[in-house]
Amino acid sequence: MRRSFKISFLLIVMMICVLSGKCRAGDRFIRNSAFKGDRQIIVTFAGPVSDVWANDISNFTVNEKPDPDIMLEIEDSTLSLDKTSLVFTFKDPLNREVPHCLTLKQIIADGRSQGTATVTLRKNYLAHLFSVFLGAVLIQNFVFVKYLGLCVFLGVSQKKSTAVGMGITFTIVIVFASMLSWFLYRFVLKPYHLDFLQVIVFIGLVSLTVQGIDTVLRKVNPALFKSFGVYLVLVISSCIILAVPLMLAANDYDMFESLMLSLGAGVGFLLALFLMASVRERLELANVPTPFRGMPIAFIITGLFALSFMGFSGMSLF
Amino acid sequence: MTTLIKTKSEAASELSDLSVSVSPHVKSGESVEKIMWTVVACLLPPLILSVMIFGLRSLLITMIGVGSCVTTEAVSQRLLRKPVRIRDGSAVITGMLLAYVIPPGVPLWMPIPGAFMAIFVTKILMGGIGFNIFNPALIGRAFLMAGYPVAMTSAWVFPSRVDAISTATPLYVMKHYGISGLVEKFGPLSSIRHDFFLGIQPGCIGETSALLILAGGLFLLFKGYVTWHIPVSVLGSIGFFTWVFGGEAMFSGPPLLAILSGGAMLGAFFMATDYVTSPNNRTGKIIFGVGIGALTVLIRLRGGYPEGVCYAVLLMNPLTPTLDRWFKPKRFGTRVS
Amino acid sequence: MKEIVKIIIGLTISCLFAGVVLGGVYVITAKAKKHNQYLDVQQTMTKLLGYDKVVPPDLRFNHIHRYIIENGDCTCLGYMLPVKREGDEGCALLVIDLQGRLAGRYKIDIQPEKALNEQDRKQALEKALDGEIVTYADTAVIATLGGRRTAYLLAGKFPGFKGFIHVMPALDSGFRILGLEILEHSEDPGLGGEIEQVYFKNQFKGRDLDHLKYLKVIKQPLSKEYKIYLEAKKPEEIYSNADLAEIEKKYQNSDIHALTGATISSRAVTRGIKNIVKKFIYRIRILDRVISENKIPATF
Amino acid sequence: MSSSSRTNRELFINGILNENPIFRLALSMCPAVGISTTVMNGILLGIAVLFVQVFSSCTISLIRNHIHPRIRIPTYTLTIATWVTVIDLVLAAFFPTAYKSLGIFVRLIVVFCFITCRLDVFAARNRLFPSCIDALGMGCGFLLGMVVVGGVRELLGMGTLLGYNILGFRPMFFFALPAAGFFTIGFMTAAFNHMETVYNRKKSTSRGSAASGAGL
Amino acid sequence: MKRSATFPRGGIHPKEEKHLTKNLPVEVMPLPARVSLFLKQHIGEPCGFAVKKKQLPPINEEFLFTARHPGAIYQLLVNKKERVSEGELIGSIGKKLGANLHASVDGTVEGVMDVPHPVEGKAPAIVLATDPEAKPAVYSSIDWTRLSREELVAKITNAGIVGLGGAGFPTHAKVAIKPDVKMETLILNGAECEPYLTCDHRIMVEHGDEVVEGAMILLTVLGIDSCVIGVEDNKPDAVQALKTAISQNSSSLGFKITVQPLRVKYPQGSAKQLIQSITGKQVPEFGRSLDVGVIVQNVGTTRAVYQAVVLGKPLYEKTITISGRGIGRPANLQVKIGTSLTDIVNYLGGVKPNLARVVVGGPMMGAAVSSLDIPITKTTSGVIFLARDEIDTRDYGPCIRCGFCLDACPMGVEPNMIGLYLEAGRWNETEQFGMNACIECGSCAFVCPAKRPLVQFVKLAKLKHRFAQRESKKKQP
Repeated sequence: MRRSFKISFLLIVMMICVLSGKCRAGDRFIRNSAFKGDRQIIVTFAGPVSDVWANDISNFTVNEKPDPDIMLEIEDSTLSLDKTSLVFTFKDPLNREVPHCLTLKQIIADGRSQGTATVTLRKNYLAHLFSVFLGAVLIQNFVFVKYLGLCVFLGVSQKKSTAVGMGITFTIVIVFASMLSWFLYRFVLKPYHLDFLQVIVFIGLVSLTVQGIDTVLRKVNPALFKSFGVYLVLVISSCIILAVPLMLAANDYDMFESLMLSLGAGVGFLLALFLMASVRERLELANVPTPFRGMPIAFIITGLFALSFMGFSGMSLF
Repeated sequence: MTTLIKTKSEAASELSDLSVSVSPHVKSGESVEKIMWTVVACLLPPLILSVMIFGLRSLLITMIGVGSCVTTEAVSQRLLRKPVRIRDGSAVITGMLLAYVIPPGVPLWMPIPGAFMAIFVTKILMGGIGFNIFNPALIGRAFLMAGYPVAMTSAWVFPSRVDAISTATPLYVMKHYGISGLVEKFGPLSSIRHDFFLGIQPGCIGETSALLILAGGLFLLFKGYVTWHIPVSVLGSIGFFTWVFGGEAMFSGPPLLAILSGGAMLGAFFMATDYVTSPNNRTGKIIFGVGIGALTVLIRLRGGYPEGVCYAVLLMNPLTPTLDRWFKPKRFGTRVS
Repeated sequence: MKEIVKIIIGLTISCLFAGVVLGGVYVITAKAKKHNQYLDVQQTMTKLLGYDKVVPPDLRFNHIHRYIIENGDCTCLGYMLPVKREGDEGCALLVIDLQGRLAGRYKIDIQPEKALNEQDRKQALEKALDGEIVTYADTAVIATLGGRRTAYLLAGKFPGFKGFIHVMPALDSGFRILGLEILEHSEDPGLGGEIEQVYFKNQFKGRDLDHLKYLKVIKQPLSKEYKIYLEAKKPEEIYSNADLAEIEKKYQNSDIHALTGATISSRAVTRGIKNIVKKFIYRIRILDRVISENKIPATF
Repeated sequence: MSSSSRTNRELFINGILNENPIFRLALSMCPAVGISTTVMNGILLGIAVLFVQVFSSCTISLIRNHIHPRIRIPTYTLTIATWVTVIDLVLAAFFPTAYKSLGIFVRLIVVFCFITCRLDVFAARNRLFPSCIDALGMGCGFLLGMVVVGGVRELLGMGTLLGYNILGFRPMFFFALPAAGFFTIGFMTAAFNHMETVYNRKKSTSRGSAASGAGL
Repeated sequence: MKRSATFPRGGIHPKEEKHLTKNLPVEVMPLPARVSLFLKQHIGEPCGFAVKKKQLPPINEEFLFTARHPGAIYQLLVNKKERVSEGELIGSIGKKLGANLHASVDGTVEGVMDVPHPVEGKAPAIVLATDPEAKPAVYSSIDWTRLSREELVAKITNAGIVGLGGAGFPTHAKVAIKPDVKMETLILNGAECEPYLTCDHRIMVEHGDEVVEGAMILLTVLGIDSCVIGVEDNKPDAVQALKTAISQNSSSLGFKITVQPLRVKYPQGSAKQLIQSITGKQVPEFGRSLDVGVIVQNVGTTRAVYQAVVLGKPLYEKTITISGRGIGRPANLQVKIGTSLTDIVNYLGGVKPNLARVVVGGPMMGAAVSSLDIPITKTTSGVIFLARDEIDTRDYGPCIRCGFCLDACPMGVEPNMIGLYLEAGRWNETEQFGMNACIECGSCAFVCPAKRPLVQFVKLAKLKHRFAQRESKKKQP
């Protein structure tokens, strides 16, 4: 019972991480700035500000970062009772996907000017990275939602131990391989317009990574090599291993995003393998109709998984 | 195996009709049939209310759901040359639950493909009762959601004007217009709570009335057919997470409304507690329930669908074998005393 | 050792060979690919303007590329547009500050056709400007027919239900929507994917800015006659003129009817179009004023 | 599995029936699930795969005596990757619409295991012509599988075949969704299995009766 | 009111049905015409000793239900036609663990025959024909307190006492504890948790003093002074009787004997559960009760110890319960060991027509028999004649994973998984679910709504395991 509460607590902490995206402030006098609802922005100051200044909306300009020329129309600004937080109400709903620039001209507090401040309201980058990761694990799970890597998925999900071994090996390889590919693409292929060599270079890098890990592991930790070595060869035949670098190249991710996406792809694959293996282990006890034994039932279960993963469709974490 | 257990009668004796079987020779009065039909009985009150507020159509859809599930089970078991087990009532439950989670305004044939998916694909193909990985009724619903999204998301019936077809459930309104929109559409909060508790709200056939589902669920609890762990942890975590994240600011969401609207009640008492697809161990049950609650709130608040109970249960279902394996009953004598 | 050398040589040769083959194929296909893409865009644009088969010879697309120029503290917008020069055509970069005043004017040494290529354009820009951070924002097209403006073609993207939706709305010279094309999207087939349907896209036709501002998405289903009207290629063949006028009048001011089961996608498209058009009109007015004030020999 | 023991016809049929990559080997399922929503998609990818398979097989068969055994797999991968890039470029240049509908899957042909498998098992050990035939058979088997799956799904999901409206309505829109690929392939593989058991049973009973007849 | 102690996890509450016999005093059954005494009525080797190695039939699944021992020949202490008297030694302990066997009547040896056995199908037994003229043997009591520990143990050994609760572990072996083992408590098992059975109940009520005396003998043998008698609280009269006996008796010798009422719950009488109920300690998995310093004895056994030591009377009589709605007259009987069920049934007025099943032992763990030729053994605690409406003969279905068995199991075993794995033919993987920890109490099968024979699954898995181990051992050297 105590264990269950511990795990429940962990779940709660995770939920809090997932659901609480906070914005950062940019100026020393401005403590915090955040979107509030659909058409409001709230700014918190370090001290009380002049209400005359605060109620004059001509002191403030707000624009979406990509459109510096178009100012958003502020309908109203309300100062809170303790004069430390100011709420702007806008005429039209804000597009929270885009970073917003908020300029506060000549902040007047304690009777003197604190200077002009410009704050950028944007989503938390760490939270964004986390959402990339979680997106790759759950929302866009490569196996159940994108239907990639099925051969290896069906091949090694017979036993849980194999599945976990494969998943871990795969995660390691994919992180290394896609980071290598990202570097090569960003700094070699793209500047020199060699995009057409993508496929051949990426698959080469994957083989290289596999070979490298193979060699290093063999030398450094033979025991680990013994348990994971067999899966190394299989890794190459999974579509995901090539799909991730291709996606990274196509979508122009930055380095940390790439890292999170590839890690997410690996963990998502591990999760899929783990779930499938545990389900298949249970199914081995069942009396499945003869023509459906083996591959067909595995397919149908994967289909059912895909059906239930549809619950994540359209989810945006932050 | 069967022949093995029923040993042939031993050498001649004056009492040759003695039945010889294995110990124990006395058994509890429970049987699968009794449990299943009790669940069916517990599921009936919401249906009656549904007929009262949504009209006879909901009864018709439920009957078609039950009929198609039972027929699918019988036909497929006959075709696969397995013993036909339609009498145990599990197909009836699946049919009822399937009908309960679809809107009352859908075309009448709608439960039939759902039943095929639920019974044949999810249950019979996996080896029959006791081996299905996913909750059959919910797979049926997920399938209908995927295949007939328009009907499944727009065929709501408003209780006050039985004939008018509208396209908004409370959860939908809450998701897109916030609580203010809810108040605008359904009246002041206090009366909403009251109405929703009684079941006067647009929704799926059997999931509207928290009161009647609660009554059925409590009866099952009282009979000992389900334990409190899953329902309490599901509803508790839905309420908790909604309270924390569901409002404009942290800790300001409406927990009660979240529990009373949508399929939370039905899911907690009748879907998540399905024997086959939920863990057996208490610890596992609590984790399972909290997981369902967390995923439900996640889908409700951030996901593409207004309601998430169905998918939350389906997503936790495949974890059952793992949870069972991780949280085994503590073996006698393994604790150092 | 000999073995390894042999292996290395073998691999190198095969890699080189593969590289050569690929290089050759690339050279052959690259041109064709570019041409195809160009044709594709042209076709979409002419179609939006209502020219199905016959394209008038004096139809001309003037591309205006917008840049954001950051120079120290001050942020300006740069518009690169085709201008007439003696006997020839070239490009000019107009730098307009946030208050709508012309802040600078550069001559860019590039043909308007060549400027379609992002690489070439960037090189030419870099040559003309120095030291300023220039970020490309978007491209709008002004279609002229015999020197007179007939339409504006805009491009933009916005998040839909699942991924980004790329659209191209067309406005006539009075800023009424001429048509809408969905270029790319990743919505669910059968649900949000239906935004590609003619009857959805055509609902935007004929809206002007004032109307767009207050455009809402409603969940009522489309009425039958309206749907037929929207789906018809040539409504005048189905309805009599009187009916047509009546329908147009009746639905002129109606809101956008959402796709069944895909309200989010419908709403995203409506809102996205609204934003794109609104911003464009704001900017083109400033640009037009600057052009006429400073007598810039633009080609449109 | 040498070429001498089989005629060309058998080789060709083998790839289509006995070792059908989709229904029998269950290899390279990703495209079969992901984009087999229409017959056209199936045909397009099938042709692309056929092309890659045939050309790689021929290439490998030609240079089979020069491949060092230790770099066997890298060489195969390199060959396939080359041909895949070629077809990728060609499709992008000349068939942009097809390229768009196939998406990332064209490039993923590189990691389709059955191609590598065929190169290793067959092309690397046989002369050019049988390798070519074998590759054709395998490629056609894949093409056929994709077309069948695509056909079922298009007919059930959209009511059309190759874009022509056949049924006039959508019987089960579900089949147009990617997830339905799993069920379609699952059921079709089961049907394949069932037919095989029935066929084998028939064959054995007929043989048995023939034998007993001879015995009498 | 404070609730009586019990073990914390698992357990069930079957219908007790003890009211049929619980108020009937023990009656002595008249001598039967013949008795059959099995050579093996206990754990260990059969009496006498085998001259030829036992040849077991090859393992098959039916072994469990119809196993027998063809070809096993035993050398005996008595010969055919020989005359024996009541209480005479007729079978001796072999070299290994075993117990003596005594003639239960005066009469002549008819020979060694294969007699139907409740569990093993048929087993060799010495058959005695009763001499109708015989007078009952007379014993006189002695003062045991003057005897040394060794003498006491020798008396117990000679009397052939085994655990009468059901397991049949020879008592002399149980009490012969090595000096390095730390002992704390003797627990007397008066729980009698099986439904229907009331023989221990009657013993405690009628012979509480003998039980207490026997406990003191055992305490002397063990060299400790604390003893707890665990009695389920549905037997208040037994508790009272024992308390009275204690207050009259033990004060002089300085032993601390207490009676501990226990909550009614099956399987309260299982040694491990009883120890936990009384001391709160858990016997380690695969460990013995000695590991927690406890020894458990049945109250019937304790009384037999008293009789053996004080009266010098060997174990050849037994108090059993004949109950159920299928017998003419339920009763608590004192019978000679070896009496066949037929004689008992005849004495008690025959069976009723609605008789459906005859169970030797309690209804939870006992074995159903198909014939009434079966004799009473030392370990038989009762025979239940179940009528048709008392049993459940429905066929079993697939597991629906309700988890009832997990909640009922007192040992933390997973019977559902063992059953599933066994059905899938994967018995060799069942150890992870606690197959070896199972005490076969039948709680799981009692609650199973699908009527699955879970105990049998476990037994089968154990058996297959044992034989697989034997096979592998054979191969290894």
